[in-house]
Amino acid sequence: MESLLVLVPLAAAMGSFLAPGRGIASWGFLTSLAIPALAAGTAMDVYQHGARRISLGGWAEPLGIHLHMDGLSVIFLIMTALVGALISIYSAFFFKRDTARHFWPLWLLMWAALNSLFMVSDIFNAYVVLELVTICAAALAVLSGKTESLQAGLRYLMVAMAGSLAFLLGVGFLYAETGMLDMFMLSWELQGGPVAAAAFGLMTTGLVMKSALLPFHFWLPPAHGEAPAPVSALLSALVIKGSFFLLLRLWVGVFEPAGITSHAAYVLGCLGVLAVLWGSYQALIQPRLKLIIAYSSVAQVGYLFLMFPLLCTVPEAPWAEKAWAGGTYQAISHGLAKAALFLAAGNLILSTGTDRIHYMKNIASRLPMTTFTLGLAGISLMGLPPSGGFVAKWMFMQAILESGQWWWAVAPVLGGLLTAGYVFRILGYAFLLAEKEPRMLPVPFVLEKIPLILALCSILIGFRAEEIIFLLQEHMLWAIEVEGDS
Amino acid sequence: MQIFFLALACFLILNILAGLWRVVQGPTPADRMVSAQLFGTTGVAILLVLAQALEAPYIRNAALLFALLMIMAVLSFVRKSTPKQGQAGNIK
Amino acid sequence: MIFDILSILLCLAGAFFFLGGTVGLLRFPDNYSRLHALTKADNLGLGFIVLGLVLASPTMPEIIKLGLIWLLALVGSSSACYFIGNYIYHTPSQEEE
Amino acid sequence: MHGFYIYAITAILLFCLGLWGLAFHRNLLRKIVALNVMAGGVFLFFISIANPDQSGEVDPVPQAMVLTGIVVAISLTAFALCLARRIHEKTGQNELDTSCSIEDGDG
Amino acid sequence: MALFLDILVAFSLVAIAWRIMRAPGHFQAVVLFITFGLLLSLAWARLNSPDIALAEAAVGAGLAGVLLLDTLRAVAQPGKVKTGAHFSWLLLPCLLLAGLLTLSIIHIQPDSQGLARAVEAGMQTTSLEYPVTAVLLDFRGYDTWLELGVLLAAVLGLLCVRRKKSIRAPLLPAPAEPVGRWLISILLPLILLVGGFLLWLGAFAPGGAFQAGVVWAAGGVLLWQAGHPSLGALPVSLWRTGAVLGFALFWLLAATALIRNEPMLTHPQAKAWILAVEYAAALSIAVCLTSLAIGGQKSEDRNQKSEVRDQRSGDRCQITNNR
Repeated sequence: MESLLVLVPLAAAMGSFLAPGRGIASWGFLTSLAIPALAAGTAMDVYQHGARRISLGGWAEPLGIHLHMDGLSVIFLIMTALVGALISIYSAFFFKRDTARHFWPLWLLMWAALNSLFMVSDIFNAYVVLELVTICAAALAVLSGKTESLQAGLRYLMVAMAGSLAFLLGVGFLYAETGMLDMFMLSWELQGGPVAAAAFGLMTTGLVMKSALLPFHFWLPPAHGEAPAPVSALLSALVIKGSFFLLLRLWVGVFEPAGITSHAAYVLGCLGVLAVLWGSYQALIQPRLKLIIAYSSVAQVGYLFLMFPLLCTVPEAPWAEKAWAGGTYQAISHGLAKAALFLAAGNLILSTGTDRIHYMKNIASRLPMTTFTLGLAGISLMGLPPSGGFVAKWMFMQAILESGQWWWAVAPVLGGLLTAGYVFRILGYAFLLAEKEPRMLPVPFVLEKIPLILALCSILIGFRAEEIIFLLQEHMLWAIEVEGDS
Repeated sequence: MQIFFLALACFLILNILAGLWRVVQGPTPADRMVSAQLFGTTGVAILLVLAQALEAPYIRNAALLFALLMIMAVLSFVRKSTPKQGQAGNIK
Repeated sequence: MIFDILSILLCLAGAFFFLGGTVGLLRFPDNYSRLHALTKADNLGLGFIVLGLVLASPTMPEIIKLGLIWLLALVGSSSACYFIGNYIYHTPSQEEE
Repeated sequence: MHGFYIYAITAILLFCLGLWGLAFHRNLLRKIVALNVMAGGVFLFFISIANPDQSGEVDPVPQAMVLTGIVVAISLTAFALCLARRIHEKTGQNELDTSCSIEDGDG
Repeated sequence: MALFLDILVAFSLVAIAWRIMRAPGHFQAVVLFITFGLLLSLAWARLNSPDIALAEAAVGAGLAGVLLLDTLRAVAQPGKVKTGAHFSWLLLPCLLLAGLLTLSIIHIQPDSQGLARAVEAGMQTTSLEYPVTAVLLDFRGYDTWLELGVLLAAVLGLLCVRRKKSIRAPLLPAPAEPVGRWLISILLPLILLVGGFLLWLGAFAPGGAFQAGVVWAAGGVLLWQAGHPSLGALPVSLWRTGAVLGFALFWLLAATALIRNEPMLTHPQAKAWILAVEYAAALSIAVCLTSLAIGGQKSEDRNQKSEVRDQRSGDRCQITNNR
């Protein structure tokens, strides 16, 4: 089942590369039918039987590479399956054949790489998978061929390459210290000390560069703002989550047991708060809808990093579960809402030919469904009940108050206000009456429905919080859990 | 004997280091390319000597590859640098 | 023993030619003479070193491989010399980049 | 034993010099070359830990990792160079603009 | 003496890297980078890693130099050499980082064996004889598979940037004078032969799919440099198949293992399978690297008009339904 999560998109990628004819989108359709089913199957498996691993090639630790599935990876897998499948269907109607020929193989390869990344257990394998994600993401970002997107894509590629190399050097340090590559074994073997600390610093920096946390956020807005809408949605909703997921895995699974995370966690937390404030402020003043959404990603990524000071400073803190749930919820609800927003922005551009928000007047009456989508996704971003974003921030606030580190509350409170600011700015223009009716093309039905479904999902996951949190709680401390199993 | 070969390798590396002066100094790209070609041949020699000194015969294959492929950079260098209006370019 | 000494002597001769090539590269006044110094001395240098190593290395396949490497280096170096010479000859202005 | 430290420290220096070059240069080609120097440093580190006492047996796992890394690095380099050339064709520039355009978005 | 050699190699590497960063001219930097590759392969040779030395020799001497020099020529801007001089202070933090990392290196116990013992144990059961090849194809075959994916993705990205169906680089006219032809006629068969030799060698000694693939790719680039029409005459479908073949065989390996109800990528005992995968991987590496090296060229056979049309069609993604 888990292996198929990688095998199916890879087969489809090869198929779409070898047979780039008229029916190229059917490869995407088939994959988007199969992957959610497979992800759901894997989730049920983990839900019932707990975390599990498979050894690829039949080679046991420490020699072979393993795939590891627990609550965290299953949640990210499901999010990827859902968002990926919906964006695939959108893309099938969005791209014309010239572009589709380039889009499908790259996206399907990237889908396989992302699925593999969410099951990763070997740190060098993580490097290879990250590079696969990076190169696919960079190539997708330049899909439109515009000068700005080329520049943004190359900037992203270089930042990501530097980040990967830092990560790889960190892998070298860990290997030098322990002689192992498997995270599961490292979580027992790794002791503190200068070598481990160096590895920790290098790997964290590399992944933070790829996740676009504040000082390294500069590549994100142009790369995500200039790409075609489905690609922006993929990059914002999924690709950033990949490196964040790996960072979370490493911190909680490997470095926290070794006791070297505590001070760095505060640094990441501070950067996260700054990212929330700076990203939201920038989103408030951007002239283009896609740039607003891209800067909003900078801010929302900031929230994710609040997890680290809450999780990794006090060992076995009682509030850890809530912080854990808050962060994961933030990741998935942001993924869904951000994909919805970018796709809605794509519809807007299809209809009006521009995404400058001054030209967005009167879209509420002309494109009601798209406007509704923007509003729903905005609710989730702001964290209003009953959305998934609300659950995330609620959990975060509880964890923050319980931990007594009240200063982190700045981020959810102020950030929520600023988010409300830019969401209402968008909606405000949408409901303004235009002096003169702008020319608008109709948007096909499917293209309007898909962002709506995504936005609805980002609200609806707020109602299913218990199951998701159960899945997380049961299998949160992955190393310990598996230790019990094997 | 081993020490002699190691010393020989060191001497040849020193040769490369000295030749770097020409790369840095130039003055023309052709000078730099000439130096690179010298380094290539010297590198082949060093690899052969190291293979002998370290008793690692497979290093000779690396020397073989260098001898085989060093010309590619030169071909790339002269390819269209030759001015198009020139009547008798080396590769027309 | 006699092979060892001969091998050392040949390698030293090779090293001398490499030194000569480097000195030529550094000291000769213009492109063409540098090219000349380099490729001639260089290949003789490699040739002597290969000869010296042939005397030191025991097996036949290795000897053939060494000979092949030298031949390839000769081919590569001489044609590189030709191409670069041609390039210098046909490039009117030689300014940097 | 000393050899290990020599090569490991060299590797670190190469990595940091490459990092500096990446930040220092505005020219894209130079940035890509700097990235490759960084990669060389990382690979040297791997091989220096694979072979700590410079003789005897060598750990094959880091060697395999470096081989993988070399192919990954050359792929990424080729792709980055292609992007740089395309940017040059379109703008005549060998550098990246720092500003984000306020032109219309693209679909 | 060995210690002196180590110090010398290390010093040269750092000195050249420094000079690469500081060089005022781009051409100088590229030539220095080629030299850097040479010295790196000396370091690999010194560190008993002939596999890496082979790969570095082929990549550094052949492909990287061609890629960088071609790009440099394509983007040359006479009289416009600008470095971000105002960022030179960044050297300080970088050196600080180097200092910190060096401090932690001192604490590494270099006598730890890593996974060498585990590999030795694994060699008892695997059907491959040479440890590095066994790690690449068997123990950590997943990495190799995905790395073929990275290569493929790079080619796809290149096609995406160039908006091409396949790599059809502008072919140069055949070299007019005898030296070029003579050179190619000598080197090409040798390159094919050496590549095959390395592939064969990989079963039991340093060598294997990577090295062979890179050498063959160098042969392909040489063919192109010589203006030989054979690359352009390659049918698109054949080219695609070649690029994807190694990846596809790995996929089959993974899928058949699932069918046999074993973990993904488990090798069947038949050695022919592994050899088939390795040979296909070498072929795909060759095809992909050749494409990467020559596919970045601007198509010069197209006229200006088609270029403009191409840009326009790329600029706006439209929906099929609208039409």
